Amino acid sequence: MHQLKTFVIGGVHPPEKKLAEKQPIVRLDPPKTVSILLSQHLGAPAVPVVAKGDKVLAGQIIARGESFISANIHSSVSGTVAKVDGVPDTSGYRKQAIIINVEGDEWAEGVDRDEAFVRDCQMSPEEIVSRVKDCGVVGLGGATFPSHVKLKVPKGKKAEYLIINGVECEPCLTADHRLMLEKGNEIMAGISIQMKALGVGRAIIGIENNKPDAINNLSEIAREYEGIEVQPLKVKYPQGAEKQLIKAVVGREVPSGKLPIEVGCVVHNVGTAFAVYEAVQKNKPLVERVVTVSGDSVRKPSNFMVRIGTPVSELIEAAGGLPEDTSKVVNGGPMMGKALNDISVPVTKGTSGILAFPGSESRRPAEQNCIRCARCLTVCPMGLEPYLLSALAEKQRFEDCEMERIMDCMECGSCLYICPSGKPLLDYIRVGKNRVGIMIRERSH
Amino acid sequence: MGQLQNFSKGFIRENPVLVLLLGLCPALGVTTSAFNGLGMGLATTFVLVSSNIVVSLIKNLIPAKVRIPSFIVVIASFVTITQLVMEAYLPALFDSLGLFIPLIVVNCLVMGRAEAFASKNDTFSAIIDGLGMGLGFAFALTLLGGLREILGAGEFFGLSLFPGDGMLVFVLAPGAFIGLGYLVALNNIVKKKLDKTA
Amino acid sequence: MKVLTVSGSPHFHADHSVSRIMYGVVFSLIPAMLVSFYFFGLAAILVTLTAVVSCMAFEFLIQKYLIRGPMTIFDGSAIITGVLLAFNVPANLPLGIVVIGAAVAIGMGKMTFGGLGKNPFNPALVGRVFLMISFPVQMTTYPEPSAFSTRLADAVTGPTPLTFLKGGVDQGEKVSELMPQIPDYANMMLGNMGGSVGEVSALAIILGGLYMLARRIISWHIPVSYLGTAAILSAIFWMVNPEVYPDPLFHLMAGGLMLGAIYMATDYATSPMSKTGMIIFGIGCGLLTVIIRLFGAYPEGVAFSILIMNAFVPLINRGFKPKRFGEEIKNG
Amino acid sequence: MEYIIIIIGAVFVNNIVLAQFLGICPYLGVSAKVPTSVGMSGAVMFVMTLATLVTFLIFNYILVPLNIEYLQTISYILVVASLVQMVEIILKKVSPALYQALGIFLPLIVTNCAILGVTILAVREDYGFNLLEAVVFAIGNALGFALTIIIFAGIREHLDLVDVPKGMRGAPAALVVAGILALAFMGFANLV
Amino acid sequence: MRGRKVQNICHPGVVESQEGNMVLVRIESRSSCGNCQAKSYCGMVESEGRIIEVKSGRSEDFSPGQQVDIMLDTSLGYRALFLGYILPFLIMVSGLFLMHLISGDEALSALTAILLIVPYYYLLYRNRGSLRERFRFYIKPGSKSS
Amino acid sequence: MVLTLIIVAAAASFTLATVYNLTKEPIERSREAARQEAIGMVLPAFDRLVSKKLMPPSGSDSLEFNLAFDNGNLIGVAVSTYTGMGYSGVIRAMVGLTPDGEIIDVVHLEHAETPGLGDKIEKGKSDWSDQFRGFDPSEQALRVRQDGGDIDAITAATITARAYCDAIERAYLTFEANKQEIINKEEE
Amino acid sequence: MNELFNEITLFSVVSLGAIGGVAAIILFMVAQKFRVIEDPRIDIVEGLLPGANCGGCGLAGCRALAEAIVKDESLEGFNCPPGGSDVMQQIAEAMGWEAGEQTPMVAVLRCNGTREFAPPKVQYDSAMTCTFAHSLFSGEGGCPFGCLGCGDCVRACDFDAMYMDPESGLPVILDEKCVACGACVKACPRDIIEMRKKGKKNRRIFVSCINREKGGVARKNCKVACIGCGRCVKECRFEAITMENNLAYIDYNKCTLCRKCAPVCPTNAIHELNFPVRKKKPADTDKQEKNV
Ligand SMILES: Cc1cc2nc3c(=O)[nH]c(=O)nc-3n(C[C@H](O)[C@H](O)[C@H](O)COP(=O)(O)O)c2cc1C
Ligand SMILES: Cc1cc2nc3c(=O)[nH]c(=O)nc-3n(C[C@H](O)[C@H](O)[C@H](O)COP(=O)(O)O)c2cc1C
Ligand SMILES: Cc1cc2nc3c(=O)[nH]c(=O)nc-3n(C[C@H](O)[C@H](O)[C@H](O)COP(=O)(O)O)c2cc1C
Ligand SMILES: Cc1cc2nc3c(=O)[nH]c(=O)nc-3n(C[C@H](O)[C@H](O)[C@H](O)CO)c2cc1C
Ligand code: SF4
Ligand code: SF4
Ligand code: SF4
Ligand code: SF4
Ligand code: FES
Repeated sequence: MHQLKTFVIGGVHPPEKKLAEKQPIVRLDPPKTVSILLSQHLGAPAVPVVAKGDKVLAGQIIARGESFISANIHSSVSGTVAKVDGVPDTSGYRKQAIIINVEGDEWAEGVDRDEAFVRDCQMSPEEIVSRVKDCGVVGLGGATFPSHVKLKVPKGKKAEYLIINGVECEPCLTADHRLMLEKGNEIMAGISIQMKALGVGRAIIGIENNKPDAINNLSEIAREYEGIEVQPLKVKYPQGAEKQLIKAVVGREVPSGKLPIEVGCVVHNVGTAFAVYEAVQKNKPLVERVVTVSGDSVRKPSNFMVRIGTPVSELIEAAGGLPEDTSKVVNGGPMMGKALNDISVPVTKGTSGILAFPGSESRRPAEQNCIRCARCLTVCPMGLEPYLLSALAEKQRFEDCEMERIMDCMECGSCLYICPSGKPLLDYIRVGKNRVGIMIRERSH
Repeated sequence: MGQLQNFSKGFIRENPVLVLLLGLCPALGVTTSAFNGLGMGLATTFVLVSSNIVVSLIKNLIPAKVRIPSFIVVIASFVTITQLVMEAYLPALFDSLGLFIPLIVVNCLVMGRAEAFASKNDTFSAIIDGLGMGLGFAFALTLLGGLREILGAGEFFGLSLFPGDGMLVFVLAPGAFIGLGYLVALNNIVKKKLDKTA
Repeated sequence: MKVLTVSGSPHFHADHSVSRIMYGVVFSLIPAMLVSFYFFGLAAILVTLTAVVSCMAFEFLIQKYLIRGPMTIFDGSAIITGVLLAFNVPANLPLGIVVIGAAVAIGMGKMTFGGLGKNPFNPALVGRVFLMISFPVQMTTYPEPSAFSTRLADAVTGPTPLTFLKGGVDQGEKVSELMPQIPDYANMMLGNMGGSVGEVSALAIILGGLYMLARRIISWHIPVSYLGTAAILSAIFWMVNPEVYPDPLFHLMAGGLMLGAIYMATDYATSPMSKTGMIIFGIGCGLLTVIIRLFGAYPEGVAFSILIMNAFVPLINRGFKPKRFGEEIKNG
Repeated sequence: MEYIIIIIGAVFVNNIVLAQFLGICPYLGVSAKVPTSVGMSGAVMFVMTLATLVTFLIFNYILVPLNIEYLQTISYILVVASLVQMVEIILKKVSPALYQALGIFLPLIVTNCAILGVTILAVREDYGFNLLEAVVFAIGNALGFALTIIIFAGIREHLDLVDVPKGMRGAPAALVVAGILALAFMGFANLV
Repeated sequence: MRGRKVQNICHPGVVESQEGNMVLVRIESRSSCGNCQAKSYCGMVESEGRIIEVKSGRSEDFSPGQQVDIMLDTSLGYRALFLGYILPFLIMVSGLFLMHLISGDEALSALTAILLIVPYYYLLYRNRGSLRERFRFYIKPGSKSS
Repeated sequence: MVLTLIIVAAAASFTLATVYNLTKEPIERSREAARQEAIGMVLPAFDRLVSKKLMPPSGSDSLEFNLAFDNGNLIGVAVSTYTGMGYSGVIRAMVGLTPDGEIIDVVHLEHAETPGLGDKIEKGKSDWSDQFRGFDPSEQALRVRQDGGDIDAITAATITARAYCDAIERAYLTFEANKQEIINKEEE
Repeated sequence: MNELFNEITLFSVVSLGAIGGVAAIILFMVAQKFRVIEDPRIDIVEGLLPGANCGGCGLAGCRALAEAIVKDESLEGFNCPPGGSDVMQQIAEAMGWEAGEQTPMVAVLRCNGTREFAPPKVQYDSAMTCTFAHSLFSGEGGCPFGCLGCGDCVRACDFDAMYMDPESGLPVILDEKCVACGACVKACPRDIIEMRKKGKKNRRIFVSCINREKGGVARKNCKVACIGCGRCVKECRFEAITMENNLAYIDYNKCTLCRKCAPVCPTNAIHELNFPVRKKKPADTDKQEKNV
């Protein structure tokens, strides 16, 4: 049999647990209040342009991304601004947010809420980019990097491929999967818009082989588009990671510390493509997104279309609430997501899933000595030596960490997943990355 | 620091072998038996004391710049004297210590005491210092030699302790390293205990 | 809802654990163990039992009174050390010496450095080589194998094929004359030859090795490169002069080569981490084994070569890193 | 062939550190970094060869003819000590940059114990070495020294990372490692 | 931005003085027997360390007495090793064997071998300028850990 | 400065020379005593000793033959012999032979064999070497049993045993080869 | 006579004299080039220092401090925390200088978020290092300023002056062992530990909280948080207390240890250490005693 494409170095295969795979996306009503964080994207926080007491409409801009890497933020609901204040974010630290009391569901002018599919786009590449920017579109694949930045190819570089990330390699998550089934046309149109903005002739959609229906659906639609093709991929985590995906799809390796554009690629998530479609064709800012609510502790695993700023607890309620023995709630996938210490935190642009697990699944295995079994180094998709990095970081030997390329680690968690001794490898690697990052910054100024 | 302390510190707290890790080559090389260890220790003590005496006597006559080479010459002379006298009167010991007698000359301990202590102190203190350090050295060597002899040959100073051969490895090279390794560890513990009570 | 747990990602963990791996190794050792019990009888059982129990006991005592660390004796690694130590000594070795070996293996080879995974040298081999050099007489007196043997220490002793051949060749006798006097290859494969407790049956060891490969406890790199190098090098010598140097098949099956390549060179703690490193390590072991067997004072060189290569492991780990992503830009 | 046997003998069978117990101080003390130990090895190689050449001349052309072999120790130590220094001075004069780079690279230059030991051994009667053999002997010993300290630097880097129990940390662990290494090297017994 | 890929050797030192863009740093030769009274006299290595001249664009950031780390590319360290010790060693040994082959006289070949390093050092001397250019050091404020 | 060092060196060497001259005698004497003792151990009482060097049929160095006379009769020869076949280093031994070539006794002079194994050739360490007493190499084979000879090897130290036999055999063969000359000596 | 002094003597003297001469010239050159100008006083000073090489003085080890002291010819600005003023006094005597008066310092923990006062709401289950926990979340008790209890500070202390109290989940500093090296201060990712003046009879008063959130918010997570009410500021007659970002801070240079402020704190956030027990107990002193 023909071997399916995948990336070469490392990788693991955690249990897939795609419990919500068959659940269509359900649109949730706006909650009573929303807390919209000012920093939902990579880069500088946005600056509020509304104040307490202001009336806002859904889709109205409420904070502006002013620096180069930042993004606009729009109200996801209509109502009154209750206050601009710190609310705990996913890690429990207070971050500035705009809190809005919901009143009705009125939308700002200019937003086209018609569901009708509009395929062709007349805008020039520059117009596309500025529309994407105005609408506050950020990458929905997890990193929430402002999309307009990625749609502008830097001077002196040339993009050859737009790679669309439909891999959804994280266990449990099904948001992208459902989107590909239900919004295939819109995604395709979004892709061709992105291609136009980037000036590339080819786009490849990478989808793992465990989503045959999505592969079929998109392949079907792709026939109507020139230059867009679907590439089925072997199931392997972390195929969705940008560099691994590029390696899997076009066989190129992004050099250490470089961006994908170095090898002529730009990677966007399918959700981003959909968001770009909505922004460009419907003038609809990024105010809602698909969130999977799943995990062994969730009574009704579901996929919801929710307004940004909705408290996570509401999603969980909508999915049937949590049983008594739930002892971990994760924002994101089980491999990269963040464990919540409070379920009242709001959904952000980057929330792809909310997972809940019972006690038996949420504890880490007891820590023992590293037995040097080399499993971590075998599975590291970046070809690093996690056992070494972690030990160096624990010993605070950060210069050595840097030499061992700790900054190449993308925190995929494969190493910690596989380690038989339960070493908190990634925890220490993160400490190391943090410190090395500071060192590098200090050096460069 | 009293003279007594000067004298006794070499045994545990500042033992040249077990703590300062000086002169390890002879410590490992000749300690196949307690007797050899003691012999080497005493030979070194002799050199140490005599060179300490001479150094403290001539310290004012020697210009600073050729101090080190002069000390070397003094030490080397005493080493050679030891060599000659031993060959004449203790030929068996001379044979078993072999190369390590001339190597006393590079034992950092000897040079170190000459330079750091004898060249700054009066003759009497220098003698005490040399004796203390030298006997500490001899103590460690005898200890290690004894350990290796007992484990390796079942004997102590040639007296058979139990029938049979013992663990051969301890009379061979690996046994030297291993024995010294655990002795140093043990001494660390003893030292800590002493420090605590002090 | 109970108290939530907060931890860093990932939140899934693979189904591995140290003790599962270790007991997997112990399980894979069973065929070799049965063969040894069959040929060396009660004596083999006693030696194995003594080694395992004393290894665990020493680990317990040292953890408890010297290091004051957590209890680790049930993680299975001390059991492996015990079994492999027993497998590396003659079945009629006095049990007192077995206990000394266990003390050295665990005390010096492992716990000195802090226990599981920290030791630079293979503990069982440290124990074996220590005994080999301390008690050369006892360690080189091997009982003759005999089916369902129930004899204890006073079994008939005889040389192993390796000592026999080496002794003969040293006297200027020809390999072709000596060969008929040792067990044929089928018997060597099954384990019907003189030797240490667990090393005799190549077949049983290969069986265990295949099991470990299937369960992904070990990878093929070290055993294959080790055995391959040993075979190739001995074949070269054999082709140069078959009357002085025995053929490669003999080398593969005689002595502890199989046991060493599959169980002892693969010990995680003391072998390289990267695949290339493992291959280099295997090649080094193979070269040294053959050189020591053919030219050294000892008829058997497996233990020495693995220990020597153990010493190189940190350097190999330093020099042969895994291939890094994005290292060479291959665009196409 | 003769030379190869001398080298194999010196490197593996009678390793200078593991079997002859010379140069233990630098073995234990030289920094736990592999590059540094490589540097140390290079310096020892040069100085040991040079010292052997010079002392061989002194022994065979001064001490032996004059029947004053007993001055071996004292003359050797003077020669060795001043040679080591001279190399330094010359290097400093000749290329300060090189000298500085080496200063950073090597924490200490050469310990005399090993050098003196080898120069004395090289003229030992029962070896009966001629000049070339003596030099090869010195080189072999330098290689043996290099092998052990580089291996050991590697192990030391490993031990630094794994938290050896407190009592064994440092010298005790280093000595036990040397012991096991010496055990392993016994496998080379009688190789030549 | 990117991390250094080269490996560095680090050595602590103390700033001696600073003139123009040149910082003079004194480094200690830390001998093996760190706690020995003989300290640097042992092994007869000079004790007070050496002065290293470091060119630095930010030399004014360093003041005398300050603890700094001097760094050098490991590969440069190896090159220094080669030029300083290995190459003269090779010259010496090959000279020895060649001369012995030609003359067969021990004393003569030994003397030749020793004397052969004189022209080698002369060559080094002639090239000291370019060597100075090649061996560059970096300097940074000292850390406790190294 | 230079002068100081020269003076120091000269003073040192002067002292050393004196000590050397003082100890030269005792050293000689102790060496000689050791030799005499060894000879005494392998020969019966004698009143005159004549030394001569003879080349062995194989081997690089000559052997020292000490012909012992009692009342003018050759009563035995003590041969200082060596072998390079030892486990480590050269082994030297003193072999006492009767004028007929029978071994009176053997004592080791110098060896570097492993303590506990090869050092069993030393008389004090084991009685292994006693089996050479009265051994007649013309009738028995001076080889260890493993090699088809009549000497029991030392357990686990066959190499040393083999080497010791080699050394003794060297003495014996040299003696045989020069027997005539040695007997002649008697007549002188 | 001839026995003792013969041609051997002559040869010896001449040849060794020659070798010695050559060596002398070389070594003389060495001495010239690499003159040792090391001040012998450095050794003396180093000998007096405790030799812990802890870096508490801010320099790279004891030798470095000794060099710096000798170089400056004064003790001004130098401080050896482990040795304390005793050592400085000794050095001063040895050098014949005046010893600068040193204020003895000690580390204090400015958090009282024990399990009792700031009950854990979630459970932490990752690497036991505060640095990581700090980057992961606000803490088990929810206070984003409070102690995380993984003991980075304890591990940093070379003097066994700290231990983790399993009961409270907070580190405890042993005054008598702490040498004020500051290692713990550097280790704590939340800057909870402060170096304060040891105080007369070891007495200290400080606000044991660094939460800068608004009172209500802070109080929600921890019963003994400083809520920034400002009562202590008003109470203090020596202007030793300042209020910034909802957090009171007592300046130990101005504080006279009058003990007026502690009783007025509604949350008992102000700690008094090593004072005699108050006669008339204010509301809940039992909590304070726990902290001593
Ligand atoms: C370990 C890892 C796994 C990832 N997995 C996915 C994934 O399954 N799907 C996805 O769309 N993005 C995934 N990403 C994010 C991608 O690397 C990349 O940021 C994204 O596809 C870029 O598109 P965006 O900017 O539109 O989000 C992953 C990243 C990492 C580091
Ligand atoms: C500082 C920075 C600058 C970036 N610049 C660009 C860019 O110019 N063009 C681009 O296509 N992506 C750019 N990216 C986006 C990354 O390529 C990547 O898509 C993003 O970090 C999310 O990927 P991930 O989810 O795999 O982590 C940049 C990212 C960072 C952190
Ligand atoms: C450390 C060590 C030292 C040894 N020393 C000697 C020795 O001095 N003499 C010797 O004959 N064999 C010695 N042997 C044993 C030889 O290696 C070899 O095993 C033995 O001589 C073979 O003889 P066998 O036929 O009696 O077993 C030594 C072995 C070891 C491990
Ligand atoms: C594949 C494998 C092989 C092992 N081989 C050995 C061995 O040869 N000797 C031994 O003492 N322990 C062995 N162990 C057990 C354990 O790893 C060993 O005790 C460690 O060296 C202790 O740190 C082995 C374990 C595994 C998983
Ligand atoms: S996977 Fe775990 S046990 Fe294995 S080498 Fe990596 S850290 Fe060590
Ligand atoms: S988390 Fe980092 S180190 Fe671990 S496997 Fe992923 S990339 Fe490698
Ligand atoms: S408690 Fe802090 S300041 Fe005090 S000794 Fe320990 S680390 Fe240093
Ligand atoms: S005081 Fe700081 S370092 Fe210490 S345990 Fe608390 S948070 Fe951690
Ligand atoms: S190196 Fe041999 S005694 Fe120090």
